[in-house]
Amino acid sequence: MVDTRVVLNGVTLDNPVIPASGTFGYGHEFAELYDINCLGTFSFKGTTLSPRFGNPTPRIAECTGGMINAVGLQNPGVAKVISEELPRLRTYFHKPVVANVSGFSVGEYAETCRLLDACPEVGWLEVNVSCPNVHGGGMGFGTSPEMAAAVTRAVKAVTTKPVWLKLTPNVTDIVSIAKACEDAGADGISLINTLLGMRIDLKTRKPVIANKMGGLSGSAVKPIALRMVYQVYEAVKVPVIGMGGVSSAEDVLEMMLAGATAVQVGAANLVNPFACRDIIKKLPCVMEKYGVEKLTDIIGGAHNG
Amino acid sequence: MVDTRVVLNGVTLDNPVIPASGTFGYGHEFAELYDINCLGTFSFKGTTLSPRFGNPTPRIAECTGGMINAVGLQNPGVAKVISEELPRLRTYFHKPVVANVSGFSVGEYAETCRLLDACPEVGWLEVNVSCPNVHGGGMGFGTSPEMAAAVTRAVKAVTTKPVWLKLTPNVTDIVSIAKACEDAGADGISLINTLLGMRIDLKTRKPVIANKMGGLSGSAVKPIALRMVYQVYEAVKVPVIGMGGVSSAEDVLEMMLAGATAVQVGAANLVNPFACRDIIKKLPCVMEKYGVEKLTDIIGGAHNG
Amino acid sequence: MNQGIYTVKSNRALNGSYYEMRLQGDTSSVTAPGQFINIKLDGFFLRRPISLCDWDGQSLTILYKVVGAGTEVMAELRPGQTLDVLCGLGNGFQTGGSERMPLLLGGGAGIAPLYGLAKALLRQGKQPAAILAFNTAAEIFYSREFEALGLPVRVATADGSAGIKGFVTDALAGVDYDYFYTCGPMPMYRAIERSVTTSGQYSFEERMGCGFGACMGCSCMTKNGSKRVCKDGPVFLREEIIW
Amino acid sequence: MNQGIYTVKSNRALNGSYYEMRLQGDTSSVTAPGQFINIKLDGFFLRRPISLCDWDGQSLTILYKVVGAGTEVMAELRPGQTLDVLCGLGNGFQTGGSERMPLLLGGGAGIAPLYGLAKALLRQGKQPAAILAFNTAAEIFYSREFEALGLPVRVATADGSAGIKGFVTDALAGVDYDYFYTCGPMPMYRAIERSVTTSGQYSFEERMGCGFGACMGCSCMTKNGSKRVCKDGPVFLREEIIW
Ligand SMILES: Cc1cc2nc3c(=O)[nH]c(=O)nc-3n(C[C@H](O)[C@H](O)[C@H](O)COP(=O)(O)OP(=O)(O)OC[C@H]3O[C@@H](n4cnc5c(N)ncnc54)[C@H](O)[C@@H]3O)c2cc1C
Ligand SMILES: Cc1cc2nc3c(=O)[nH]c(=O)nc-3n(C[C@H](O)[C@H](O)[C@H](O)COP(=O)(O)OP(=O)(O)OC[C@H]3O[C@@H](n4cnc5c(N)ncnc54)[C@H](O)[C@@H]3O)c2cc1C
Ligand SMILES: Cc1cc2nc3c(=O)[nH]c(=O)nc-3n(C[C@H](O)[C@H](O)[C@H](O)COP(=O)(O)O)c2cc1C
Ligand SMILES: Cc1cc2nc3c(=O)[nH]c(=O)nc-3n(C[C@H](O)[C@H](O)[C@H](O)COP(=O)(O)O)c2cc1C
Ligand code: FES
Ligand code: FES
Repeated sequence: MVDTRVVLNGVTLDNPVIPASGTFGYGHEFAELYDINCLGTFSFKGTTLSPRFGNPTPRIAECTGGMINAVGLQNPGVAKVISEELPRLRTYFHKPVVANVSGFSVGEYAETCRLLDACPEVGWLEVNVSCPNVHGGGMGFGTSPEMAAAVTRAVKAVTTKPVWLKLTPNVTDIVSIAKACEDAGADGISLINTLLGMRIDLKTRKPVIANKMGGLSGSAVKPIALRMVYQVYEAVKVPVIGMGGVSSAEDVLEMMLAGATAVQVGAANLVNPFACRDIIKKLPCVMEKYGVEKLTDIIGGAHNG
Repeated sequence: MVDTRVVLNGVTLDNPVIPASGTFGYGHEFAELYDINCLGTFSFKGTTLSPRFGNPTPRIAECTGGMINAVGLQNPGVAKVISEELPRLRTYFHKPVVANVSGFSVGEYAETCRLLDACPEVGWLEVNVSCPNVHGGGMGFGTSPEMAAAVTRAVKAVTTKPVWLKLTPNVTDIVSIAKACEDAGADGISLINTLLGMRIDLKTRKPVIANKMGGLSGSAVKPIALRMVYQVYEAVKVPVIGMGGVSSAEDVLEMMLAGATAVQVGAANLVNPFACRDIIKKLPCVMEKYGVEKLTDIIGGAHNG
Repeated sequence: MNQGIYTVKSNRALNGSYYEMRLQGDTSSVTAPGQFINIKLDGFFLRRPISLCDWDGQSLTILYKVVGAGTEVMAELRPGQTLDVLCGLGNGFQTGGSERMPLLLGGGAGIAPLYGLAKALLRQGKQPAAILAFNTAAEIFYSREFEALGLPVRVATADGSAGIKGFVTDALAGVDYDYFYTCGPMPMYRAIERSVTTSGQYSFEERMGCGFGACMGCSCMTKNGSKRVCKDGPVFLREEIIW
Repeated sequence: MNQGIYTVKSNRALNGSYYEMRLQGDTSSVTAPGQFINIKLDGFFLRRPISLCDWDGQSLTILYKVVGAGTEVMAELRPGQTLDVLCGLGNGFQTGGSERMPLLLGGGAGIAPLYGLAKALLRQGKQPAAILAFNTAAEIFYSREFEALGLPVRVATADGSAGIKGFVTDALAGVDYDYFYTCGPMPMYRAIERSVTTSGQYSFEERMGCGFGACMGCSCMTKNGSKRVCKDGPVFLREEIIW
């Protein structure tokens, strides 16, 4: 029997597979399809202090091997997440969940995290300083080490839960930003968020996305994600939560060899609602194929020699 | 009859289709397959002052919708290009060619360009400040507006031919770099070069590429390329030469709607050696389908309204 | 909703660039006309959402128009080929109301879900009528299938080459109805909104990420707050829509 | 080199995870054994390079081992399916020399091009012999086909389960040869380089971008400067190789 468990900030997960924020809602739609307690955990939809409708539609465009989204952090706001989503979540998910948080000022990030800190359902805070879909918003914080560190410090001051900083790949130097977050107290680094991209409709001659641009994700971005996970793994000591184009058990191993302690699955959930369950089912067999007994053995394995 | 002509720095091209540097050698291999005079022009393999063998192999890795290369600017050096490649080129290609140049110091860029300035075969200089595959090399120049401008100025000082700066997408702010090049005298902006990426072999648990990382290109990167062409088109007045994932006549139109005056085709040539010829053949029919009479009419068309 | 591998039973060109495909597979998750399926096609990342036109215990029918690369691939499919399908998506038309003479207004591909709806309404003993709108005579499809159900059918063409000249709303004159159901393009909806006087239901389209409510890609704002076209729709009541 | 659409005539499992596929299509660009074809497979960006095992006027044979996702897809192909192929790539084995008794040393998938080579050498009136190396008896393939050509064939298995126990070089004893040709894995080449005394030719593998000389993805350094495995190779003379 292979061992699929991994440890994130002292908490043991049954397996490293974590649906990524924004592709799993608050779990409800998937809990109707399968028992989502098979997951390592999951990261819920990016939550902000106030409710947000998000961007105008169309918000979605298809690409080769991926998709663009410009949802723009639609969410009911942290108060309703705490009063409605989390109590409902408790009825079908019995593991600590990852609370994904966005904000438009350092104070907002901190306040949202402070409120979620009080929730026993929340095991980790994943602070998204990288959403490309909101103006003057999240991505600004993720493109400079100073701002990313400022957000980290503010959040760390209001919570005792482990805090991951989720970074944008749309930067020249991901390593310096990851290090700044670690130095400011981050307990983990999640990467990557989406790459800023666009599509144009030849019939209308206009951008497909109402907001013009949006975030590219899916298999197409996996090589970029692997590279950044690899680079950041060498630079920080805290765990790296890797994501970007993962859609198979093989991809999970590849991400872990690059340096990920756990692996998130985003767009693949949208195309195949059973993607995470399927990956978890196949993981032991793929581990055996590649001679992996304990999954923790291979974290960062591609850096040896 | 539709009109496929475009004008680049005063020179009229029969069509906007230009094989991208590094995927077309010096034209020879393709000239054996078809009459390459059907091309708008082509950009020859990145040439440096001294000959280079490039990186160790494996240099190539496959990705979803694309590939990684870490060739590392293998080329015979500018002297041999001038003494052997260009005279041979003259026998099968009768249009001005784009000379793609790389370097490891500002002086080297300038010297290589100065030598190529004397060649009547060369219509444009495309200065690559963006190769991700050489240490301390090209990409450093392309990640800061100041360095990119310095290279631009040095090259402009030694040539009367139009100079395009070819930029890397691995940056936080492509617009500021493009603008710095324009301000320094660039006559065009080529983008994008490849995105830094990697793959890991599950059997060996090592990076597939000997150099660990390499440049991702192919359809997978098209949305990122379109976004950068769109952004840069709004910021500069000189023509934008768009590339990244183009493999069809439809892609050419999409790139031009984003703002490209001409369009380069890279990795697609490697998978289908007739890719550019096929695109050029289909272009009139696709133009008719989307109601385009003159191709120049749609340059930047997605910015209207 | 269920996911399954469905087998193409038939796939034939109708008029215009419309096609009819029959798929064999699990239909147990279908609860109402107006629901849709989401089809995975080789070589494309996102699925393609297509309305259920008709279904029985083990097969379903869709009508689709070739408009792009994905529907082009669909048109090439041959009997015996298989497709990965999410079936029974969305809330369809609500048909349990007290109306007696519902009017079905369909335009182009929007005609598809009205066929299953007509059957459901007839089963409920109601007296539906249908107005089917096309651009031109050469595009007309499925009007005979609607007639064969035994309901009055009017055809309108924008260019007047068959039936009544004009839009679906130009064919309203003299039709008695106490409710309406519609599926078609936005300009048609705006015309309907100006012309009809009863309550009714509209079916909406939006670019979708998932099609089952997970991604918020398809949100629209209604009088009852934000709704997902894929999960809370695609059918919405006239009363809740913000135009 | 030519590009064409080739039709699968047969595709059968041999021993181990080896398969033999016959393709019908243009072979006019093939000039020598040891050349290869480059196969486009649906769902993969890069083509898959596979050696020509044999060919005639309108068809060709390849032998391939399932080692990854692409070759897995190849193993599923059925007669009648078509493939986009670049044919006649690379410089193959040079066979015009004065040697009389060339020895063919093949390991695993490397056996494939030696079959066409053996035929060519026999046609030239030479007396080739072959040593075919496998991991184990259950993997042995094509030894009968080589024998049927009428040349002496020795089999070696690493585990000794059939033929001579050991590597290809362990089967050299008592074989008379005045030249060698080899295709197989790198460790085998290193053993050969230590054991053989004559001139000869090695066929190399490298990850390829294009396969026809355009991308410099497959370069290797030789005593005659940098060469492209795909275009200047895959076969190189012993004399020019830098180990
Ligand atoms: C709930 C619903 C039901 C539908 N029912 C039908 C039907 O019964 N018959 C029919 O012919 N069409 C129907 N459509 C429209 C159909 O989904 C599109 O025509 C189809 O997706 C186009 O795919 P393509 O690859 O050919 O076009 P492309 O333009 O190449 O597609 C590119 C992307 O845009 C999306 N897209 C393009 N047009 C639409 C559209 N109108 N709505 C949503 N997404 C779109 C595609 O799904 C794909 O992701 C329905 C749409 C929705 C949302
Ligand atoms: C000139 C030449 C001739 C060859 N002839 C044969 C033959 O006759 N029979 C045979 O079984 N194999 C042969 N090979 C090896 C064959 O190309 C690989 O086994 C095959 O590409 C693996 O594809 P995959 O998708 O199954 O593996 P994956 O590992 O999933 O492939 C991933 C990528 O790596 C490349 N790759 C993987 N292994 C190799 C390799 N050994 N050499 C080059 N590229 C590789 C693939 O082409 C693909 O781009 C030859 C290789 C070369 C270069
Ligand atoms: C529709 C959609 C919505 C997303 N919303 C969020 C979000 O709210 N917060 C966040 O941190 N990331 C969000 N992301 C990014 C993903 O969590 C993930 O980082 C990214 O998609 C890369 O993974 P993938 O390639 O597996 O999709 C979203 C992605 C998608 C596709
Ligand atoms: C094998 C290979 C070699 C390349 N070499 C060069 C080079 O020498 N100089 C350069 O400016 N760009 C080089 N590039 C980048 C391409 O010119 C192009 O910018 C990039 O590949 C994006 O286009 P594509 O997606 O169409 O491939 C190379 C790309 C590939 C795939
Ligand atoms: S398409 Fe994902 S929520 Fe509707
Ligand atoms: S693979 Fe492109 S030059 Fe050899």
